[in-house]
Formats: sequence, C-alpha cells, structure tokens
Amino acid sequence: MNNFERFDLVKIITTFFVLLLTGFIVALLLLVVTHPAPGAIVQALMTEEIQFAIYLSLLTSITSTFLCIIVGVPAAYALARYDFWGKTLVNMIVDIPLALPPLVAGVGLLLFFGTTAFGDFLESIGLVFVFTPLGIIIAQFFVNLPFMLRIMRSTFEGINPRYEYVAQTLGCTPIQAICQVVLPMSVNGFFAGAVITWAKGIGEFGAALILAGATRMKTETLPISLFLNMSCGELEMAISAATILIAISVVSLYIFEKYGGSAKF
Amino acid sequence: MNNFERFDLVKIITTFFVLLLTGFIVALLLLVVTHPAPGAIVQALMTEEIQFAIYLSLLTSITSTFLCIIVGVPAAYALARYDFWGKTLVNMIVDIPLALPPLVAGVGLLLFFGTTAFGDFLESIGLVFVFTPLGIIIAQFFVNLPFMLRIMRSTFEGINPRYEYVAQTLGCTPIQAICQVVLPMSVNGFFAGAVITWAKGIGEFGAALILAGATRMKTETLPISLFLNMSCGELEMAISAATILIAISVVSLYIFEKYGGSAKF
Amino acid sequence: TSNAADTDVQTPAVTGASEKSLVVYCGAGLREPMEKIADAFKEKEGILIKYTYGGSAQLLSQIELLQEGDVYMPGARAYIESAAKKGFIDDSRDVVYHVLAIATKKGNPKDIRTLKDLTKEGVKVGIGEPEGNAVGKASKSVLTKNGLWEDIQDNIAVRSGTVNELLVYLNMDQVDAVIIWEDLLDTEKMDVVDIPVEEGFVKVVPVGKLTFSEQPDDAMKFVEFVASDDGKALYRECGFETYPSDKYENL
Amino acid sequence: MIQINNLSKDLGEFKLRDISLEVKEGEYLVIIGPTGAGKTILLETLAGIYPPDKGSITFDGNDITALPPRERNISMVYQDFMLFPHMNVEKNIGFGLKNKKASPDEIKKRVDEITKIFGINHLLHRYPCTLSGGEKQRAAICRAVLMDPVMLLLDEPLSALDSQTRDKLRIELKKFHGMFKTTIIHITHNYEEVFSLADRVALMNAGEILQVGSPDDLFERPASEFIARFVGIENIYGGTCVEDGTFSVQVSGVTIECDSSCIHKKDANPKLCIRSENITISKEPVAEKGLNTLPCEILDITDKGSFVKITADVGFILNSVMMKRSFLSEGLKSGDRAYACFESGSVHIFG
Amino acid sequence: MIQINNLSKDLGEFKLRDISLEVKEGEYLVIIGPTGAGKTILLETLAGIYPPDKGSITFDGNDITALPPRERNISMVYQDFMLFPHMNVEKNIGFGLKNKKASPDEIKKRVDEITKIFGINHLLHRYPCTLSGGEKQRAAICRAVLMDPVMLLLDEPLSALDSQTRDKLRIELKKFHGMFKTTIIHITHNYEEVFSLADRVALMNAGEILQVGSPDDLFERPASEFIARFVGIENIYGGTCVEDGTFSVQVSGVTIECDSSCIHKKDANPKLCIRSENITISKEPVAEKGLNTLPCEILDITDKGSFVKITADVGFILNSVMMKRSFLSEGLKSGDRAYACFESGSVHIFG
Ligand SMILES: Nc1ncnc2c1ncn2[C@@H]1O[C@H](COP(=O)(O)OP(=O)(O)OP(=O)(O)O)[C@@H](O)[C@H]1O
Ligand SMILES: Nc1ncnc2c1ncn2[C@@H]1O[C@H](COP(=O)(O)OP(=O)(O)OP(=O)(O)O)[C@@H](O)[C@H]1O
Ligand code: MOO
Ligand SMILES: [Mg+2]
Ligand SMILES: [Mg+2]
Repeated sequence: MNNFERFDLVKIITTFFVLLLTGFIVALLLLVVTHPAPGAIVQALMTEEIQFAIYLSLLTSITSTFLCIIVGVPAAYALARYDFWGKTLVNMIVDIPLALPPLVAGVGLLLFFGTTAFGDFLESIGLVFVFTPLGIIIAQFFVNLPFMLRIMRSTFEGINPRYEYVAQTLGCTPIQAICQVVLPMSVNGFFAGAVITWAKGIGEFGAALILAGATRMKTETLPISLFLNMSCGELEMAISAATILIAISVVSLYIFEKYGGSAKF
Repeated sequence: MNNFERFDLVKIITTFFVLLLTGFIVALLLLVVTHPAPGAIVQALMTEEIQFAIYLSLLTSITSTFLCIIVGVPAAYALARYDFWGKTLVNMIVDIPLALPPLVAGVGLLLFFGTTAFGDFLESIGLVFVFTPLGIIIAQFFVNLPFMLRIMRSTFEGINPRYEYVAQTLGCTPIQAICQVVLPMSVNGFFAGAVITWAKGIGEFGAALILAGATRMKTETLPISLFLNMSCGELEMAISAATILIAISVVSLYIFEKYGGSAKF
Repeated sequence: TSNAADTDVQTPAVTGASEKSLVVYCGAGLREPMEKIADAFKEKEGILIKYTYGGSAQLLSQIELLQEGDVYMPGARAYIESAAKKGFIDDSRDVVYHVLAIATKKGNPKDIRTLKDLTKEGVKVGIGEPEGNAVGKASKSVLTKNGLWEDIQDNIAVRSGTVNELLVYLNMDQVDAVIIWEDLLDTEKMDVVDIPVEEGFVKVVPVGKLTFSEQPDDAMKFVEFVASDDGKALYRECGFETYPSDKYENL
Repeated sequence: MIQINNLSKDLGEFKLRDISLEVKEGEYLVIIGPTGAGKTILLETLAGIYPPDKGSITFDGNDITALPPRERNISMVYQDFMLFPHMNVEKNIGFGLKNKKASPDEIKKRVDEITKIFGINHLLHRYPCTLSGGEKQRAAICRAVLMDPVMLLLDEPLSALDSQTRDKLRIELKKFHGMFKTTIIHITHNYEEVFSLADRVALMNAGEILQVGSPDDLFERPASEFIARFVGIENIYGGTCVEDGTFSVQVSGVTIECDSSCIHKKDANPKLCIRSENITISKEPVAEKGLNTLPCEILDITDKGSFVKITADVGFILNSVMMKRSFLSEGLKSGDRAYACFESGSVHIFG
Repeated sequence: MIQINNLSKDLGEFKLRDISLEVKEGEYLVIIGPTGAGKTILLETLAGIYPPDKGSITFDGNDITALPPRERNISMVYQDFMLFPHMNVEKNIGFGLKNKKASPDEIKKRVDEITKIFGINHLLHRYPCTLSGGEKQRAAICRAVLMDPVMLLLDEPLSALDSQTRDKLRIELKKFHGMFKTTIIHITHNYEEVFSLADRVALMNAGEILQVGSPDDLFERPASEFIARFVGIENIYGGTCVEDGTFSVQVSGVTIECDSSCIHKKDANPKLCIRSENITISKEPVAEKGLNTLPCEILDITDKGSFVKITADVGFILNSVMMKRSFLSEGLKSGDRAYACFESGSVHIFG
C-alpha cells in the first residue's frame, strides 16, 4: 500500500494547509463578531452616528456601483469585441487601479479634482468632490471599476458573437441584439460583478480617506467610522462597524461565488 | 450602408467609454508623478525616512509574498485536486479576505494577536505582531493570500492530473511528480500570482495601519509614509512615496498581465 | 482593541443651508468637553457645530489644503501660533491647560514611579506622534528636557495619531504605560503617575477663529463661548484646569 | 436567384478573394473546403454581418450588398445551434417574428405550425440547455425557417450531432427542402451530406472558390490535384502520352486506357487520378472492352471492418477499396499475384 | 501474463465492477466501448493510479495490486499525448530513465536508439508545442517504450490525429508490436484500429466487460443486442422457430436459413442479426446453397460517395451496404423489385 499511503501524504499535507487557513480566517471573523458585549452592537446600531454611516455607506456604494456599471459594461463590451490600435496597452491601463494602492489613487483624485482647471470647472457647476460624499463615490468608483470591467470583459468574451449575428439576421439592430441577447446572457457575470464591486465599495477606505476625508457625520462611511471611532477610543462603536462590514462581505462573497465564482476578475 | 453605420455607432460609443476611462487613469497618474518640483523626488528619495520606508516596504512585501507562496501553493493544490466534505464552503472562506475591508481584517488580526491566549503564547516566544513590522507582514499576508490562492488554484485546475499519472508511471513518487512536472508547468501562473501578491502587499495600508500602527521610522512602509506625510502637511514627501508606489504598481501589473493576465483571481 | 495612527481628517465644505452650522477643527484629546460645549452652544445660539477631530498638526495641514472652515482648536498654543503666522487665524483665546501625565495598567505591574522608569528595560510605552499631535509634541519635549528622549526610544512600542488611541492600547494590554493628558485619565481602568510640575510640561490650549470663515460673526461667537465662564465650567466638569490658573501661573 | 459578383473582404489575417457564385432559386448548394478556407465568413458576408470591401450581392437583380442583416431576409443556422439560452424554445423560435412586431397570437400560431412539421411541438416550454443535440438543431432550423427567408444558410448544421441523429436530420433536411424549395447554402465536412443533399457543390480554399459542379464532378472529376486529394483520391499520377490523339497514357511505363474524352497530344504530361473504389482486384484477368486489366502483386491488405483496402504494385502503387466479403471470396493474400481492373471511364485526367 | 481478477473500484459517480481479464504475454488487446464506459479508468487502475477496492492484478503470478505506479513497470500513453511542455523531446523521452538514475550517457544513447526507430531523431531539441500531432504521439510512445515496460497501455493513442497521420501511425504501431512483442492494451473508438491491430477485443460498458474475443467474434457474432448495436449492426430482429431442430427462423413470416450451428427448439424466440455489408441486392435471384435469396422492394437508396446504403422491404425492413459501383451496375432504383441475398452463415443468433 506504499503508493497510496504516499499519495495520501500529499493530500494530507496540502489539505492541512487549507484547513489551517480556513480555521485562521474563521477565528478572526468570530473574534471580531463576538468581541462586543452582547447587546452592545444593537446599542451601537441605535446611535445616530452608526445609522448615518450605514446610510452613507449604502448611498455611496450603490451610487458608485451604478457608475461602475454605466462605464464598465460598455467599456468591457468594446474590450471584448473590438480590436483597435493599442488595445493591449489600454487593457493594461484600465486594470491599473487594481494594482494601485488606494491611498495613491486618493492622492491622484485629490490632485485631479482639487488642483486642475477641470476640477475647478466641476466645482463651479456644483460638483465638489474634495471632502464630500461625492468624493467617496468617485473614490469607490475609481478603485473598484476594474472588478466590474474584468468580470464583464471575461463574461462578454465568453459569449460567442454569433449569437448577435443570429439575432441580427432575425431582425435586430446591433443595439437590439446586445440588449435582447448579449445582456440577458451575461446576467450572472453582471450580477457577480455588481455584487463584488458593491462589497468592495462599501469597504473602500484608503482612497476615500484622502479624497473625502474622515469627517464625522459627513463623510463617515462604515470603514471611516471604524477608523474614527478607533482614533477616539470608542472601541465598541468601531467593532460594531466592523461587524456590519463582516456581515456585508460574507454575504456578498457568497452571492459572488454562487453567480460568478468562476469569472475572472 | 445603414447597417454598418449603425454597427459603428455601438463601436464608437463603447470605445469612447474605454478611451475616456483610459484617459482619466493616465491623467491621474501623470498628475501625481509630475506634481513635485523637478528634483524634489530625488531629494525626498535621499531622506532617511523615505529610504527606510522603501526598505521596510520591500522587506515586508517580499516576506509576505513568500509566506503567501508557502501557504497558498499547497492549499491551492488541495483545492484544485481533491474533493472533500465542505469544499464549497472552504473555497468560499479562503476567499473572504478578498471581500473583507482591510481595516476589518486589521481589527481581526489585532484581536487575534493582541487578546487571545494564542497571541500571548506567540509573544512569549518572541513573535510580536502588534505594532511591529511582523504585524505588517502578517497583515499583507492575510489580505493578499486570496490572490495567490485563486491564481494558483485556477492554474492547477488547468493542468491535467494525467501529467502526474504519466510521471508516476515513469518512476516518480507523487511528490516528485508535483515538483518535476506540475510546478514547472505552473510557472507562469505562479509568477503572475507572486507579482500581484507582491504589488498588493507593497500597497497594503488599512490592515497594516490597524495592526502595526503608523509609527514613523518603525512601521513606516511607503503607504504609511504617504499617509503620515499627508497628515503632517509634507506634501512633497507624500507624493514622492506615491510616485514610487505608482512605478511599482505599473511595472507589476505589466508583468502580471504578461504572464497571467488571463488567470482568474 | 485598536490602534490607528494619525487620525486623518479633512473637512466639510459646509452644507445644510437650512440650518446654520460651523465647522470646527478640534484636537482629538478635547473631544469629551467639546461635545458638551457643542450641545450647549446649539441650545444657546441655535448653531450646529460640526467637529473634525484629529491630531493637531494633521488638522493644520488639512486647513492649509482646504482653506475653509470656521474654528481651529488644537491641543497646544504653538499650533495656533504657526497657523496665525500662515495667516489662517485672526483671533484666538486661551481656554484650558493640557497637563501631561503617565498612565499605567491597573495595579502598575511594571512599577513605574517616575518618568525615568519609562526607560527601564522591558517597559512598553505608547506616546503620541511627535509631529502629528500636541500630546506627542509635548511628550517629546518633556522627555528631551529630562534627557530621556534617546533612552526611551527602544521602549516606544507605538506612536499614535491621537491621544485617545493611547488609551485603547493601554486598555488592550498592548503597552505598559502611556504619556497622555491628565484630563483623559479614567482612574477606574488605570493608575496614574503624576509628572512633577517642574519636570513637566504644561500646554495652554487656545481656540482660534479661521480667516476663511464665511460666518465670521458666528465663528467668533463660538470662540467667545468656549472661552467664556460657561464653556470653562463644562471643561472643569471633565477634569480640566482652566486658564488662567494659579497652579501654572509661572509657566 | 442570388448572384455574388467578385466579392472581396479583407479581415486582416484572412481575405475572401474575388468570390463569384450563382445560386438558383430553390437550389441546394453545398460548400466544402478545408478548415480556415473562409466558408463561414462567406456565409456571414452573405448574411450581411461583414460589409464587403468590393463586389456585390444581388437578389433577383436587386443589389442587397449594403443592406443590414435584418433587412436581407436571409436566415442562418450555425453548427453550435446558437439558441438563446435565456429563452425557451417557443421564445427562441418566435424571436424573429417578434422583432417584426407580429401579434402574439400570430407568433403562437406560426411557431406551432413549424414545430409540428419538425416534430418538436412538445418542447416549446423547455430551455435550450435541456434539449438533446438533435432537438436543438431542429429548434434552430425552425427559428431560421419561420422568417420565410429567401435563402437559408446552414453552417455545418449536422457536425455537432452523433452519427444516428445526423442521419435522421439529414433525411429531414432533404424532406424539408423538397417541401418548401427554399434556396439553401449548406457548409459541411461530411461527404455523405454532399451526396445525399447537394444539387451542386462548391469547393473553397484560402478564401477562393476552386470548383463548382455536381457532386460527381468534384469527386470523380476534380479540376486539380489539390481538389483530388481533398476529396480523398489516393491514386494520383503523372503520366505521359506516347502517341498523338490516342485515348491512353503511360504511367511508369504501364499503359492505361482512358475515356474517349481524354485525347492527348504526344509528349504531353497530364496528371491523372483514379478513385480507389473504382478499382477491383481479382484473381483472374477480366477481358472486357473499356476495362484496364493490369497484372499486379498484392503488397498489403488492411482490414477496415466491412471493407478492405488493398495496396497493389502494377508497376506503380495502386490502392483499391473493396467490400471485405467480395475480396475475401477471391481468397487473395499479401504477396499474391492478381489483376487490378478499372474502367477507362474511371481514369480522370486534369491539369 | 497479466491476470486481472474481480477488480472493483468505486469512484463515487462511477464504479468498475468485477473486471476479470487475462492478457497473454505479447498480446495486443483492444478495448472498445461507449464514452464513460470506464475504459480509461480501467487502464489507470492497471497502471496503479487508483488503488482498487477489491480484486487483484497479478503479473506472471506475482501480485502487483498494491504496488505504486513507479514500481509496476507499466507505461501509459494518453490520447492527448501528455508530453511535459516544459521539457524538450529528449528530456521528455529520457524522463523515466532519469528517474531510474541512469547515467546521462546511457540516457542519451537509449533515447537516440528509440527515436531513430520512430523516426523522430531530428526533433530531440524541439519543445512539444512545436511538434505536429503525429510527432507528439511518436514522442509519447518513445517515452513510454524506453522504460522497457512489461505492458504498454495506449488510451486512444490515435484519436487526436488527422486521418492520414492516423493511418501512418497505426501501421507503425503494428510494426513496432511485431518487432518487440510488447504486451499492449489499446483503447479506441475506431473500428479500423480494431481490425488491423487487435489480437483480441474486449467490449466495456458501464464499468463492466461484456464480451472478449477476436474482432470477428465481436463484429459478426456479438453476444447481445447491445453489443450488436454498438458494433454497428442495423439489421436486428426477433424471430420464431416453427419447427424443432431446423436451421431456420421466421422473421415477420419470412423464413431465413441459418448456419448449421443455429439449431433451435420450436417456439423459441431467438434474436438474430445480419450485418448490412453481408447483404447484396441484385436484380436477379441467385440460387446457391446456403444463400438466402429474398424477393424485396427497394425503399430507399442513400448515396454515401463510394458506397450506397439500400433499404429494402422483404416482409421486414432490411439494410444493405454495397459498393456504389457494383450497385449502380445493377441499374436498380427506388421502388424497384429485386432480391436480397445473404449467406446463412451471415445470420447470427444471440440470447
Ligand atoms: N472576424 C474575423 N476577423 C479576422 N479573421 C477571422 C475572423 N473570423 C474568422 N477569421 C479567420 O478567417 C479564417 C477563415 O475562417 P472561417 O471560419 O470562415 O473558416 P471555415 O472555412 O468556416 O473553417 P471551418 O471549416 O473550420 O469552420 C480563419 O483563419 C479564421 O481564423
Ligand atoms: N477521478 C474520477 N472520479 C470519479 N469519477 C470519475 C473519475 N474519472 C472519471 N470519472 C467518471 O468515470 C466515468 C468513466 O470514465 P472513463 O474516462 O474511464 O470513460 P472512458 O470509457 O474512458 O470514456 P471515453 O471513451 O470518453 O474516454 C465517467 O463518467 C467519468 O466522468
Ligand atoms: O488633542 Mo491631541 O492633538 O490628539 O493631543
Ligand atoms: Mg466554419
Ligand atoms: Mg477515456
């Protein structure tokens, strides 16, 4: 039985690593969730501050996800379907925010909206991004767009363009073919992309911190609330925010893996 | 020419989104890179603080990438090759750090190493994670492991286990078959995974901030340096750190896309 | 749990036209009394106060970046002075004293009696970030004045962004002692080691009106209110020594 | 009648070159050719997916080169079905009518009719992923046919099916074409489909059409050596004519009688080919007019189940395919001496 | 000699059930069976990849059931080659010897030898991705053969190749087996490979071995209706015996003479089958001893290029396959009356 014992050894060792890791992650999450005294989370949830943070987090993350969809879906379609000069480079550039530290993205956005003529112009028409919730939205948008884009790109790449051709011979215009055939067929990828973009948006901290600042009750999303409450020594409040964030991430990840776990992103 | 004009419309609109996005990203990066006065970056680079930050960033990110490899590669192998009870759940759990806001990960790590008996034990044998560079390493490890894991998992899944069977009939033990055949075959995925893990490690901020603190010249990596200098009004120094980080991300992303752009992660 | 160095914080581009409000940059260490003052002020004048808390230097860089807001109240007079020099402050009042003290874990297990004891081997000390907040700057001055700055370096486990975080670290057992403002001490959770006045370092905490304020009158009203007897009374409730005081007269 | 005139399209790595082709109304045209020949691209250009760079497509004299696909009334069915996975069979089949703004009642009626003809009426509420290959293919054909197209383009419609279903559907296609006389262009790699369906066959290679004709034209009388090899002719030789105006050629010194149509000049060097299936190996010589009977040595016999392939040396190497039964009854084996017989009409000379 | 006794393996969704099989030294055994039958898993179990749950494998009497793959000295070649892409051909082929700690010189010498035999000596420094399918397959076989295996397992070794290369490599395989007399088990879906290579064939389905025998045994005398259908027999009927001890059966009232070996009891209901290739359709009746000559009506004629398939009604439906040439010479067409002839020996009765 030499062979099979030895084979099992590989299995045992590698599976051990998996379980170790799983245990570590579960332990961390449980530690956070069980840390506050029972009831303290509920109490924290009742405070105006946490309620504001939840409200602002939802508002900004939903808006930024929406923006990511509006920009990401057409862009992903173009990247999946058309060849144009410099496409490889463009493909790389649109992925940059993925590798860029969020803080750096924040600095870039701050300079873009705070110091350029274009930023001044936006300000003059009432679109102020620096130190406002609008800034949080744009920060989330910028940092998380590559998720939406990559997932949709690989979803569209997975859809044979011949579905569109067939739809066109059956009386569709190219745009109708996209709306009636391609989009319904990419609904899973779309859903997975939207969920992960939303979850990452809710958790976005670095870029939002720099661009929108950490102002209590103004630009205080859940992660900023966690950070602010840590700085002010309000551990219970901080951990309450963390607990909510954990719940959101776990649920989102579940949905993501269910609908698009195999999507590239 | 009705049709082709209309078709072009889709192409024009969607390509416009791509170019808009590309322009926006390039503009941001250029703004950051060109912001300091010429020579200011060189000057900043000569300061002991930035040099320390570069050194610490390299040290921690390389170490944490190494850790991610050690844990991630065997775990990915197990997840790719074996079926075991609860695998779907485990697969989801090991991906959680991907969706978890880094700040929350930081809080979890802080509780784990700071308040548990296990943490005390580690401390007693000299492994102190709270407020130390060791903490930065573990924070980077925790947050970025899923990248390594997902890329290697999909790489291994792409390698037919029959290569291993053939190697075994040709005289290899199972472990030799992995080392001589599977690992050399996954070198591209491995490289892509290591590079992106490293790049994300260098940029890691939230979790490190919470676990290791932002202590100048002690736990000051490049993103922490950016943050500290931003908060003390040393914009030139902050932007120097940002410039270095941009260079690192762009180069890493280039390597990543070249070797594993198509890998799922 | 926790740590978090340097609170960042930036500010409000004042909103809420329906309701009058002021944006106040405030040293994080002053949070407790300032919340009370905001309530009292709201009641009295009907003006909402929006605070941005953070380390004093950090707040200053935000003010510089943003060029907006109404009132600045850092943890020490030096910051107001440098702000005034840059032309951001046109009027200020002194309010209270910040007095440094050492806090140790309950029961003082490392037996810390003096500043010098902080340099004993194996003592983990938390201080404020010397370039970021008032408490850090003051701590550094005290330690330097007593010739301990070099010796203590190896014992410093963390330099925090705000003074409040030091309390969290102490409570979480991550440090043995911290140098903080006396007014923040909670004697139920920790032991206090006073730093003798002659060794010590007492800071006067001022409040100043920012030149960019678009409601200079309201801003000035708030500054006056903080420095008024009513304001100072609220400070005293929270354990502060108010300005002027005989105790620190000669400083 | 569809007329394609000098159609060219440059797609970067691939070019359609100067395609001219006429498809009569009601005709069943089959296109064959190696992979990458551009067969699919030609159909897609006909359907209007790719705008051609040059040339024109006319339908009954009207130029339709510039019309968008939806206005051409040409339907297309692909090898991999391309049923929309998010619609059930009924919605899939009715998709075209719905785009034409037909009323739901009419759509229902017409879908019902057509699916009854193809025997998939009971599947209307199923989703494509739950169908078998043959059912998918039928649904795809129904969807294309419901538009009453002036031309139906079928791109390897049977390739993805197992051989039994393929046979069944081929027969159905033939029946359908008999019933409705729709003009059909059908791409395939399968020669059975050519013989049982095609009125005419076109052979494409590298973006060009090389030969158009009846199945027998291509398979028995290929226009070039390339085509001969492509249609599976193994016996291809270079010959010489020793005398002017005779019906015979010499290959490696052996004289072969050709058909009366193959008159050659002396010293010409024609290439010729003979299908293996047209060659019989027998023990005894068969003397008959118009029959070449060459003495040979049997080199190799490959048992292919029902058939045997015999390699024989008649001075040059000749391959023959025979029914196993007929060959075995001769009792020949490798190394034996025998006779290779083939009609002079089986010798085809090209080039 | 390899003996497999009652081998069982449960893999969750799939089970190998009680496989017993003997492979003689130097034998060439071919395994056929539908997809998912477990052919590959059986080979892998022989190679030692899956430990069996039950049963044993002995080699020349020694139990090798528990040995790990590397100690069995059984080599395997897969359909998709499985050449290690990061090693050049030389390293790939020498991989096994290197694991055996052979000296570099010896490895070089042996690799040289074997690659010369297979004609890929000039490819040693190339990487697998640069090779053609046939070259890859040759390299894979060299790699397996270099270990001097006691048994060589070939899992569809020719399936991934185009038909010309497949023919060439099949001949090479036959030659190689003739030269070295290695015991070979070969899986295939291609019947030509069965006929040209196999000493014996085994048919698997659903994890079981259903029949083992010579190619003719399986193809002419299948043991069950399932096997008959699998080997492509279309004419399968239920018959009745009207008289005790005769050599004839009735199908739909038509009497068919069988072989002398097919004696039946009265009122038995045997199933019988006749290969289409064994049936000839002719205009005139052929009276010969041992020949069934049934009058029939021709229902359908399908042109398959070189062959035609004729469907005829003799009281029941009968399919015949003939060379197109022979059939055409009869001048028959659909609807004509003719005669279907087949030898009594072609009628096979099972179960
Ligand atoms: N949109 C396109 N742009 C550029 N080249 C293309 C495009 N589509 C296909 N090609 C290339 O054109 C060539 C011909 O493709 P086509 O699909 O028409 O071949 P085919 O004859 O249908 O082959 P098959 O028998 O394999 O289906 C191929 O080399 C293909 O790679
Ligand atoms: N490691 C495994 N664990 C469980 N089931 C497996 C495993 N490998 C294959 N199977 C299943 O066992 C069945 C038999 O597989 P196998 O590959 O032996 O079929 P096969 O006869 O070789 O078919 P094919 O002709 O398609 O190659 C299939 O249903 C397959 O899905
Ligand atoms: O109030 Mo401070 O500036 O955190 O010491
Ligand atoms: Mg094609
Ligand atoms: Mg198989």
